[in-house]
Amino acid sequence: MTFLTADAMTGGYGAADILHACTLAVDRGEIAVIVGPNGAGKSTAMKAVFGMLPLRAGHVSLDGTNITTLSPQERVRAGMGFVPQVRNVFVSMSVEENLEMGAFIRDDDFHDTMEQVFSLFPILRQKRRQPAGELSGGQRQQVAVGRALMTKPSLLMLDEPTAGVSPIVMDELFDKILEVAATGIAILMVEQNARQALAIADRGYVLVQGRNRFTDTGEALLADPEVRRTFLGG
Amino acid sequence: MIRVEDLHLHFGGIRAVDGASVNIAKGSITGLIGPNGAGKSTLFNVIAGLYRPTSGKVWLDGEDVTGLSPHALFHKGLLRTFQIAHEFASLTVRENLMMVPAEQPGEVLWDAWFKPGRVRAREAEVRARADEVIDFLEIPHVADELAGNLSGGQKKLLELGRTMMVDAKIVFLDEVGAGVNRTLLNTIGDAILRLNRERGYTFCMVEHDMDFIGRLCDPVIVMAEGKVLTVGHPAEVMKNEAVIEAYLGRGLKNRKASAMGPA
Amino acid sequence: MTGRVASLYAVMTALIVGVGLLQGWVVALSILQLCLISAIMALGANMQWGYAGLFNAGIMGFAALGGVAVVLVSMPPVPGALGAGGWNLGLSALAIVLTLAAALFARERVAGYWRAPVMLAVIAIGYFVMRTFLDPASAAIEAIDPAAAGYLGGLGLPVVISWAVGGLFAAGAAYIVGKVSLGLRSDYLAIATLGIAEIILAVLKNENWLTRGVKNVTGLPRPIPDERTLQAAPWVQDLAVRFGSDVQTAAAIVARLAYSALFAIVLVAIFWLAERALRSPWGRMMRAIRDNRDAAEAMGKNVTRRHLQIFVLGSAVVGIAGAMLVTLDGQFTPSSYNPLRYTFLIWVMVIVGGSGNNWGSVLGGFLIWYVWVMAEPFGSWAMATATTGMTPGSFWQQKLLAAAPHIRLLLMGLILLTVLRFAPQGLIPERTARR
Amino acid sequence: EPTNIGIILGFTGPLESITPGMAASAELALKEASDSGKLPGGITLAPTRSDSTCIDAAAATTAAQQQVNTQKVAAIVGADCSGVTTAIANNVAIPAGVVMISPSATSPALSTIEDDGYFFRTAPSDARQGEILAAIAMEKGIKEVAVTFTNNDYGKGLADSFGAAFEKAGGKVLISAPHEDGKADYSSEVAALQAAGADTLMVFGYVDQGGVGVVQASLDTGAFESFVFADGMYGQSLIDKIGDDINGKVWGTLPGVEGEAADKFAAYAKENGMDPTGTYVPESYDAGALIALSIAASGSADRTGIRDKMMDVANEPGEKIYAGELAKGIELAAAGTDIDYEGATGVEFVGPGEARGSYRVYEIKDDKAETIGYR
Amino acid sequence: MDVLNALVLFLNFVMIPATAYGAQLALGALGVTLIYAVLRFSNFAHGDMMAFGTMLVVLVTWGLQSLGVSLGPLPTALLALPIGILGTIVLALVTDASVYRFYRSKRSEPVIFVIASVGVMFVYNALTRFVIGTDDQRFEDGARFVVKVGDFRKWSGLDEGLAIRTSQLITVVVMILTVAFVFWFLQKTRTGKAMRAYSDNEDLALLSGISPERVVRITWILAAALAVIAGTLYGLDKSFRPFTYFQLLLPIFAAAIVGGIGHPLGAVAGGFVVAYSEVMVTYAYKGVLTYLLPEAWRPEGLVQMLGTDYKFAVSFIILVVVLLIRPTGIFRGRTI
Ligand SMILES: Nc1ncnc2c1ncn2[C@@H]1O[C@H](COP(=O)(O)OP(=O)(O)OP(=O)(O)O)[C@@H](O)[C@H]1O
Ligand SMILES: Nc1ncnc2c1ncn2[C@@H]1O[C@H](COP(=O)(O)OP(=O)(O)OP(=O)(O)O)[C@@H](O)[C@H]1O
Ligand SMILES: CC(C)C[C@H](N)C(=O)O
Ligand SMILES: [Mg+2]
Ligand SMILES: [Mg+2]
Repeated sequence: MTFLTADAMTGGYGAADILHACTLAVDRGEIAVIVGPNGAGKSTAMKAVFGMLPLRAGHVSLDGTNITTLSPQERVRAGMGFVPQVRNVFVSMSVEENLEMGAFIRDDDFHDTMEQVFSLFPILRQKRRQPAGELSGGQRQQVAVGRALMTKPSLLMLDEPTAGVSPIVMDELFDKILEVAATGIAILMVEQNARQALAIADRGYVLVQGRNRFTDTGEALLADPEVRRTFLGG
Repeated sequence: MIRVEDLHLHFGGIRAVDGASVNIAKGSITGLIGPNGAGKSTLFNVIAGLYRPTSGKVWLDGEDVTGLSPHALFHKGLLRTFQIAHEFASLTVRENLMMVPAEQPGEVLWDAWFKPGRVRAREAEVRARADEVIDFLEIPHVADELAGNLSGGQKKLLELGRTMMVDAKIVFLDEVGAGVNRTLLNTIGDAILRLNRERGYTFCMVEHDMDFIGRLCDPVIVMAEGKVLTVGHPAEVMKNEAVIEAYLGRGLKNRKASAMGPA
Repeated sequence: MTGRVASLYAVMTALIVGVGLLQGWVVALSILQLCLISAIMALGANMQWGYAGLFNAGIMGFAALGGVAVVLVSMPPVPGALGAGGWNLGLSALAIVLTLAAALFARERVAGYWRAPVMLAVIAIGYFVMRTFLDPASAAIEAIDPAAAGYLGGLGLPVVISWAVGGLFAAGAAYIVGKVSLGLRSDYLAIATLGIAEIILAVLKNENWLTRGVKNVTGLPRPIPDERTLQAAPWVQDLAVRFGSDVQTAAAIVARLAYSALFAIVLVAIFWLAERALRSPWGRMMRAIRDNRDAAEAMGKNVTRRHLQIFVLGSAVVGIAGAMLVTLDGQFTPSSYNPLRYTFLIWVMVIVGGSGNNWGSVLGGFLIWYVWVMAEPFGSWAMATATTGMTPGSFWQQKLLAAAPHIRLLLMGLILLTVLRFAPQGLIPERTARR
Repeated sequence: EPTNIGIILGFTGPLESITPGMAASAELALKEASDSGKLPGGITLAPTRSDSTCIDAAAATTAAQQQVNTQKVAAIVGADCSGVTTAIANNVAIPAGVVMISPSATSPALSTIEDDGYFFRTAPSDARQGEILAAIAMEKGIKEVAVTFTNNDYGKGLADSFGAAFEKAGGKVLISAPHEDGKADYSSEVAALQAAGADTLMVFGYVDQGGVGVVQASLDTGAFESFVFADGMYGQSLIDKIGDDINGKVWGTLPGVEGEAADKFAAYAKENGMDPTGTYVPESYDAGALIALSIAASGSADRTGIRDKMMDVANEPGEKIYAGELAKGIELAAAGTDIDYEGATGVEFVGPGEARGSYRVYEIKDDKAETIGYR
Repeated sequence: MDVLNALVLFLNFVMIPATAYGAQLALGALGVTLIYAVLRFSNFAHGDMMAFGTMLVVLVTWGLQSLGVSLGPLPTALLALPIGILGTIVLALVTDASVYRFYRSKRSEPVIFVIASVGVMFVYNALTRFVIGTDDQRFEDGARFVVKVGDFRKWSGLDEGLAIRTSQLITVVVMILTVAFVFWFLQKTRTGKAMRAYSDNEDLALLSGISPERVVRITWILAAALAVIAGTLYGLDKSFRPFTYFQLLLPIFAAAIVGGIGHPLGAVAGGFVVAYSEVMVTYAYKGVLTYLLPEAWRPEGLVQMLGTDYKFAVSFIILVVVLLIRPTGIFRGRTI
């Protein structure tokens, strides 16, 4: 049994299902990457794992307990952290306050964690007093990831964390993600910078029209010519 | 084609663009890269008329267009996409595209009321064009979906699609690639090349995917801290130490690193 | 028309017919007349909100301007009024125009730091110049028979003309208002228009030379013969005999039918135009602008101009309805305009009916007006029923009976909340083109 | 099957606090008439209330329409505010041939509407009150005044007629400024009024509306030492509210007659648990009573009949009938004997069917309004 | 001496009343602004919520008075205030649960909330009138004045007098305390920050573990408390009448918007801007100038910019002008 298991999830926004028996899993200290064409249901699958989408079938369990019926809020407390694809910062609050909000459920002193975030994304230290809404696209993305890290989650879910960030920051992000994973946190992320992402992934999922098309280790998927051609841009 | 001269835009104390001078040659595909917060989007927004510059000038085809409104620039052939998709959420994908072309008689109330024939004829043309674009973007299955319900990447495609609805002189693309599947991005790249060669569109694009930039763009302009750092052929630029230091980086440290990177 | 629309309209018709059967046709037709006018106002508000997302909270002001037109067009001129104050009025109008020109000139020519103070100074000086002409003019005009006249009077033209003029007045005002305030974000636009409506009303209440201010203008001419003339008309008496009613009722019904027909013609014409516009590429453009004005602007649409256009059109429709309302009342009473009745109630109509949908707005206009007037007798009836078993004169009986008028508000609130609850998009939601 | 009589007053809206008293007073008269059991054909009168809102002409006319067509009222007591009264009269009552007696609409414009004899009012036109106020002021040696009026047809009309009369008599109105009712704060009005430099403030407002706010603020800031109140300002609530500060600083007028009529009504009203000094309470009683008497005189509840007999029962000659004596009046009238209804306000209809206008002059002393004479 | 007289005149007729009025508007606007900032709609029921709360305070005050309880020179209403606040909080929470929560879960547009609040306004309106009727109600007691006109004249020897009412003083003091508290609460406490986060981005707040329902609840509690405080102070200073509270809504909104809606400091600034402008623009400066200017220059006319007829319009003219010069209000709106 893996740390997170999302088994045969089926569901959608309205009458029609977007997900069809979609299965995902990731263990502590592992990185799982979901890739696939636009509109394949990757974000939807993430939302389903996080309890933001009603499932018609399938179940989600975390650390052996079934959490299928928990609300997103309860899942946060159960140790899940999530960075959505869009609208992922508090635009009217300063960078620092954004991070503080990430630590909302924590009662201990979170200043160390904040320091770590700042050293990972130095630009944020400079901009700590500026409202996040005034940041550039890439800067916001850094705030968003920083906010999720503040929770000290045991499962971190990232929906395209590197969209719009510069190569150098992307590398650092991936580095950090590796580090985070190394501390025993499970990481589930969606990526379009798929080659870089799969390169660091322990598990890779290719999702097409809400179904698992390929599932393998990151390396294996990268090596698969069909996957490369159809989904990774050659 | 576009000439920007010593442009400044300051938000209070923040110098988002701080004396940038840029030339975009007719018929080129110019790349604009730079670290996050370098001022690329802001520069775009100034050129596209969304912000008035604090100082400096913008020329389009030798004409001073500084401070013209976006819709006026559109009619001069300048189109743009938004980094954060700006779809019309309560219109369908097809309608999103159909509303783009200018000079639709149906958009004039008088004609809409009293000249149904003319309106219908033009609608048919516009619709045909929209369907072409939809096919091109490989999204026919969502043609009648409300744009608000699209996935993140589909919205970006729609952004690009809108620029294809009219014959533009110059198109500004703000990170069309972010969030778009790489295979599809290649197709988009082909489309851009085709539009550039066959229709003579000039492109200027912000992008963080260096493969994409490398494949399409020449020259590449590198911005940092509101200024132009360097301009050149992508291969040259990518070798430039300053660019590597500020922007490109040197790849992942290692696969299972445990030490923090340099702050 | 879909089945839902048809059945809702059938219900509405049944409600009005029900009143006719239970309370008499005169009452039913009286309600119908106002339903028609309300529907037109709701259409105007819907154009602004439903099509373009403009939150106009100044509907009251535009409705009142429509009323002004009725007075100025249809009342007989007051002899001597123009002679007494005409010149000075002209001069003060000239002063206003010159002031505005100077202010605009200052805005163009004075740069940076000094712009605002210079403009304010120009406007202040202009204001005092204007006052030096206006004050004597208004004093002179008001001195003419203050109890009965004391104002400029009108042109003595047929009252129906004033409906169009009312639309023009409202449109003109909307043009100016829109020019200054359409750049504002929606909530700010709302409050700015709310404020401007209050300013318009303050002017109408206090500039007695124009429409007698709070002294009201009564006895406005009617578009159809008045009921007493009808009562005397042989064909009406004939009708009365044929239907076995008394002459007064027959005349009342004829008069109300005539009004309803006039109003219905206007409603249908405006509805046709509105619906056709909405279904055209123009409507598509407006919805796009509403969804995302930055993107629409980047796609070459002149958002400011389109906003101004729809703001002017919507206000004109409200102005027409305002003029019709005053015509029906037969009097112009500025103090009767209050935001609750003339702005919020109209808003409720649009939202309950379904914003962005013309069928919905018309239905909303009908339904909400109906509820607004029917809630009142219902309140009395409900309280009377509730207290039947009680000792007359007891504390609770007294208390409940005294509360009867407030049932209207309670009922209005509950109905509004119920409809919103079960149809948050309105009874007839906007038709999005989705399949 | 009782005969309905409409009572259309502003139960909600800006006059909502005085209308319950008015309605109760009119209903008292109707009840008295019914209980006498002497109305012809065993008619009993049942009041049916509806809301004029005071400001919304459209809602008021619809309400009136329901009264006329659904409740089939024989006559209407109402409305209260001049604006809606005009609307109902012109659009509903007169065309339908229903008598309408307003206890309180005092706008001079109502004197001249074309009413076919269907519109009456038991309150006098404001044109008269202005003259009387001016005359008394001159007698008291007041030469300069500031005027504040409630910004409606009533206030404005009264301020105009007072101003004209006062200046004609040689006085000077230093400032005449309206105040809006129901507003949050009146300090700016008081500031401007005070700055004009007069010692006396004429207040033409409503007792539980802006008028009292202006007076209170004036007293608190010491802006004026003496006040003159028109009818709308009369009421014990104001005295209670302001308290000792007001004693000896106010005189005023209100429609009213000397002696018997008023006294009898006061006693009768108190007996029935009502406040006879409420604004337009006596006028409301009279409106109700007149309808009952006209029914008696015409022998049926026919609408036109009521109109035709109205002047007869209200005016001389005949036996005088006061409040609380309706039984006697009805008996006489039904028997065809001439009566002269005096009622609570000494009703005497002049010209177009409105009260002639007698005024009571009072001063506020020892926390009470003391009558000092009549005009 | 003349200068002093002019000053006292100006203080007495302009500054003091306008300050008290401004403080009342500020408190009202603060409530409106808070709801706007967190729940993102303009709450038209705020005026009637004030009326309802004040009604409770009035009833409790009467009860206390009949029991002989008093606060000496201070009005007894201050004792009744907490009970009124409690009652109104219950009302607000019930309303939220039965009306607004549904639209929140549906993520309706703000305008739907606005219209729903109009419905709520009607219902509150009726509720208040059912219970206490439509009349003017007095519940003020204690010492009416801190400084009386006559006393001041005697003490200072000036021609002009100065009056400060107890209620005016209390209003200003309470306003300052309340605003300071709200400020501290929003900026410094975790709950306050959570409210701001929620107001900014509901989904993300959820993802951060912030309970939306709790945030909403606290917002209503604060708003209800502010409404009752504002309503009671206003009632003490003038009088209590349900209808005026509805009328008060417009200047309150004007104040909130002038200041920049959603911004607490803005609400306060807006309240004072509206109050001062109403009084100053329509003030007749004749009296003041007569003291200040030499004999020959003394004005004949009233020296009044606009007649008081336009007083109500003035606050809106100011409003429109402010919006045109600074389209987001004095403080940038919509951030708390
Ligand atoms: N409205 C604003 N107010 C204040 N500062 C702003 C505003 N918009 C942008 N900035 C600042 O200006 C700088 C440039 O931003 P811009 O969006 O142009 O960056 P960019 O080069 O497009 O970055 P990215 O690649 O991340 O999109 C950033 O530091 C940002 O914080
Ligand atoms: N709120 C919504 N309501 C209805 N349909 C939706 C909604 N959000 C997404 N969809 C549909 O669900 C499908 C999957 O969307 P999803 O966002 O999961 O795609 P994705 O794989 O994340 O794509 P991308 O890489 O472009 O972000 C799409 O076809 C989209 O149109
Ligand atoms: C009820 C009254 C005070 C009304 C007032 N006399 C008017 O004519 O409007
Ligand atoms: Mg996605
Ligand atoms: Mg950017």
